[in-house]
Amino acid sequence: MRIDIVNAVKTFKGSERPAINGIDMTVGDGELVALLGPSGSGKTTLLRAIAGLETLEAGEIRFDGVNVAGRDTRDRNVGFVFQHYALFRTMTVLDNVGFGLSVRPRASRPSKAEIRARARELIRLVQLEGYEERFPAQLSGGQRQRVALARALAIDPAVLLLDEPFGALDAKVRKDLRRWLRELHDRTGHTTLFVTHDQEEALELADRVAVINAGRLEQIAPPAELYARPATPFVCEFLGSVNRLATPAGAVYVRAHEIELVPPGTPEARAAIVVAVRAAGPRVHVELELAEGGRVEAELLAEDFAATGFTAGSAVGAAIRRTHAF
Amino acid sequence: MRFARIWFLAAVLALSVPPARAETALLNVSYDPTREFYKEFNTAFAAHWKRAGGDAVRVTMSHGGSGRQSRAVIDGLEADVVTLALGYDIDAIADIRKSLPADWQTRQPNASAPYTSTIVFLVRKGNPKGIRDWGDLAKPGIGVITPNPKTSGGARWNFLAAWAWAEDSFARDDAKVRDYMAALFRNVPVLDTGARGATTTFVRRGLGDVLLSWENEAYLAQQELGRDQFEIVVPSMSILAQPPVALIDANADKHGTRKVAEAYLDYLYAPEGQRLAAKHFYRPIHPEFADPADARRFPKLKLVTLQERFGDWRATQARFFTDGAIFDQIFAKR
Amino acid sequence: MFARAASPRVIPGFGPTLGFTLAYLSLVVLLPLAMIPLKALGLSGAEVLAIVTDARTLHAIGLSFGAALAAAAVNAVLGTLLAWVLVRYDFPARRLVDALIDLPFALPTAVAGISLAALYAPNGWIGERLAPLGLKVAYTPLGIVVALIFVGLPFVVRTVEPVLEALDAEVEEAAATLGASWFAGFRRVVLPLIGPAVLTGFAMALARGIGEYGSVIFIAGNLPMVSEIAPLLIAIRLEEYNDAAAAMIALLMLAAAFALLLTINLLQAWARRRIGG
Amino acid sequence: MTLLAPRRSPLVGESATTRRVLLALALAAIGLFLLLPLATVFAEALSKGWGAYFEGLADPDARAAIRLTLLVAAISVAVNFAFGIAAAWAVTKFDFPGKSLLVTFIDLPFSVSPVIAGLIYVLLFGAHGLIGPWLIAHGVEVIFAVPGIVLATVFVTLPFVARELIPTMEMLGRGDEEVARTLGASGWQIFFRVTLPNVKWAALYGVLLCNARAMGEFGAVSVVSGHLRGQTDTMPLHIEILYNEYNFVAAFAVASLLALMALFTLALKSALEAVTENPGR
Repeated sequence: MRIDIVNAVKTFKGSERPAINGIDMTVGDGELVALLGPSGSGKTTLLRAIAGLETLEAGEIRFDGVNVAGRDTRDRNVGFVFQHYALFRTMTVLDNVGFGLSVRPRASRPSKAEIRARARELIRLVQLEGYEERFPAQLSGGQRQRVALARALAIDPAVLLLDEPFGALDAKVRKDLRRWLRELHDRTGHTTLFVTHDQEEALELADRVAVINAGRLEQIAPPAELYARPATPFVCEFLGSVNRLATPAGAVYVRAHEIELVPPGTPEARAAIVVAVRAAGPRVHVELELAEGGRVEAELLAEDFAATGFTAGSAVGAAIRRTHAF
Repeated sequence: MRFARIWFLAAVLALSVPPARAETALLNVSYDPTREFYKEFNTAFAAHWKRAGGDAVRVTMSHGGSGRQSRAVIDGLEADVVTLALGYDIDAIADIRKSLPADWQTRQPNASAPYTSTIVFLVRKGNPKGIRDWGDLAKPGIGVITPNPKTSGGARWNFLAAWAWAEDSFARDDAKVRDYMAALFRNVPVLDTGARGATTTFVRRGLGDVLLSWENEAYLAQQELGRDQFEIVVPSMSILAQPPVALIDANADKHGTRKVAEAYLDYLYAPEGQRLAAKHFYRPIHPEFADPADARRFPKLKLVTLQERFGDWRATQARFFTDGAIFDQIFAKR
Repeated sequence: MFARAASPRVIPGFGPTLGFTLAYLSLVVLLPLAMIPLKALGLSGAEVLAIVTDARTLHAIGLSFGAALAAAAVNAVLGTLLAWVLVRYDFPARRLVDALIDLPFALPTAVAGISLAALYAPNGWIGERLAPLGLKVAYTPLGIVVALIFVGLPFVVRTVEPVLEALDAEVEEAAATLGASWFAGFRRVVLPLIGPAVLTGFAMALARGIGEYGSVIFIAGNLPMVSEIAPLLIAIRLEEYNDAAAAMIALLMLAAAFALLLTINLLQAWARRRIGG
Repeated sequence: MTLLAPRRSPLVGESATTRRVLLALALAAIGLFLLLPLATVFAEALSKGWGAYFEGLADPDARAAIRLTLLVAAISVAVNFAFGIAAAWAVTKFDFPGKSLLVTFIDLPFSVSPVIAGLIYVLLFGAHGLIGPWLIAHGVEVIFAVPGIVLATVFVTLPFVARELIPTMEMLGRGDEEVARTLGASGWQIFFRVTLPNVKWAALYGVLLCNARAMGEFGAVSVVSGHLRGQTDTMPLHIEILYNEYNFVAAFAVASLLALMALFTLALKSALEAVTENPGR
């Protein structure tokens, strides 16, 4: 199913600034799109508006071209996974997953046995066999997350909406689940929108990433394009570590790994002194004091840095391979 | 709200069940110390009514402080007859509710009082404080228990008896009478709301040295709660307390019980009613019908009547007991 | 669907539940309570003035408030102690004691009053032990306070218990690592956190105490200007067929109760904002 | 110190002596203010032995009072339960202006003097009340009959269920209901399948307290009852009657029955809490 968001605006009572302020975007059928932005940027509000949990004050949300403004959450057929999962604590895993089917109107409600079978199937899909009779309190964070996902999938939603799906998990589990979610998406093909503030997560997982800031859409593009051709300074600064250089023509942006360290005096390179070197696993961050004034940070592989022979205090040349100007 | 509607229906159904009324039911709204007497009298009357060819009659009782009971009848408690502690409480029903004629008191003999009583003292065994008469009650160090004249009919009789004695003793010197009353109430540590409460305080809680009490109540307390612990002291004079009875016409007519209700009241004056009254320590107006042994129990003493000393109840109430009247003044001076 | 767009209601049932709540509340509480001001309206200004400046009325209201205040204060301390002991310690019969706390909610007030009077009367089990000390409880204002302590005891315990239960142990430990003694830790760290709950319980006990009748009249003595409480005065005015005066006194008490409750609710809202209850 | 083991990590620096002193103080207070009055009730009830005790309970008027009390409590609990659920739902699941005021009105019966609670119904339904004359003319008995007693009891016990549910549902938030909605559940399905299981203990606790108070209410009911023996006397009123008849044993026997019901209720509540404290319930 395709989702069109047309000039969406929403202001919360008591707040002067709109939480979302004229967002236009389209999510294609079967696409996996990330809503990326800092906290408070309005991305969760947008997600909730799509689910009908918030009502827009202006603009439209269309499912396959049909405006859903008057349509109740209940009738939108969205699978929503909440940030803290909101599992029903009084129900077993099996009952949680089967809930959506069991509350269907009698006419379209599958039989009890069918509901159980479908729930078991989904539990298998999220790799939680053997946990059917557990209660949410007896599960780990990652397991709860997967139950929430299975529960959302059980109603065979037209669109899957995930709010910070990995936000409450530790780094290792996050990575595993991320990969698993991508595989799951490729297998089931649901139109999926997820909210995250983690750029790495967005870039790695999504077909396209929508960067949201202060209620506005900064840019929506495939990860590679977003990275290569950021449309706004915000997008550029939000993705990866970026240096801002003042030039006579205005500010330009340089990514840390697009600064190369060369012997001093190399043509086209700027003179600089190494101020500090910080190792971060396989990479090092090198802080440079430019002769023309200002500091920049370069990032390179530890072995490449070792090969240059520079240390703190060395005079070097900083060759800037690429700049972004707006 | 299907669910709420079901609850609501259930509530309405439960509420609409009318209180059970037997074939012939009478409601007698009375005051506190008549419980034992009417319990026995009602049985006797039911038998009498049946013998006379009437239906089975069941008399329901409601007891409480006389003022509260009067108030309840005014507010809609559908008494067929009232048997209260003093005329004022029935006057109020006639005046405010207008459910019986203002001259109700003339409808039955003896100002509608089939039995009378008086006010006596109940003291602890051996009368350790040597309390003999009203004058002793005002002495320092004596604890006097009486209920609140504002809420208790008996307490109003107590007050008037003391007042009458003081008038006689102090040659009707109003200031001295008031001083005496103030001294008496200085000795009162507790004002219970009803006669029964006061008796309990004196007998069970061990408070005070003397209880001012209905004569019948004093005998009953002695009988029920320990003859060996309490003595009755009869003062030199007291007041003739006349607890009246009346038919509440409007209610009796509405229930169609006028005939049986009138018979009920008449039976109070009949030999059997008089005998039972005496048995329960009420002074029958026809002592000849009382069991001689019962009649002998009533000591002779000088009794003044409300009528001769204070006039009618409406005037007495206004003079002594309404808000800001003599009782309040005395209590403020205490 | 203007209303819908203006205020989104994702969860269904707003109209029916609020409608039922308001209708029920109006029918059972507000309409009957409106009789009080309605009746008091029948009084002229001078009559109102006479009632509210009458020494006896003022004394009765003062006594009801004063005794309720004293009892609520005792309950604030006692209730906090009980809540602390029940939440923090394990001892035999803890559950039983915990269950007993609600007894005053359940025992008819008249029974409580009679029992307390029997215990604290000069010839009662406690009264005869206090008498040699020259301490009279039953039939004095002190007796009223005792009855109100009984009636109000559950409030503070039941408001403080859940807060203590939810209290983060790390906060206390942090205080200890900073060198605080037990008492300092309690006073400076725990007390501020349970403070709003204690205050709520205190105010509820106070509100309940001001109006209490059944348990008090058996132990109070009921002497005008000494131990006569405001509800008794209302009852007396009613028996004098002076409904307007009764309603006027009732109105004063109602206003006080309403003000107290509103304060509690605002206090709770404030506490929620401040410490995220 | 197995006897006085702290249930959770003790306040650091809290010595065993401190604990013992605090516990002793607490138990003394319980004994003085709760246990002794309770013991008095039972001591008086049994002062003439078991025979007299059961005689007091077997009296037809006593049984009528017990029946009436149970009926009144059942109705009060049922309607106030429905009200409590609706009020808690409205207050916790939605935002609307005047919510604080509404909650205050719900609390109001807590702090209205029982005398006033009775008085308002007399002023409303009495023969000289606002609608009393009309009702009486149409043969509807409210005051001095069972409906009046029910109304006064409903008034007094109105806040209990709502008061238990509101904080619990406030704490649980709206997330579960929102999820259920996205999964397609109707309002009733959300309530019965999601909300009610979450708050069932709180609701039950509220019901138990409501019931206990409904059975024990004295002041308000006393004003509207009319004290018709065997007809409009509830257990607390019957206790007063027996007490005033110097029938102390029977009075306290009925009182002990109420106390027993209360204790049973409270024990039940306590057991419920034990269940809820277990993980993975």
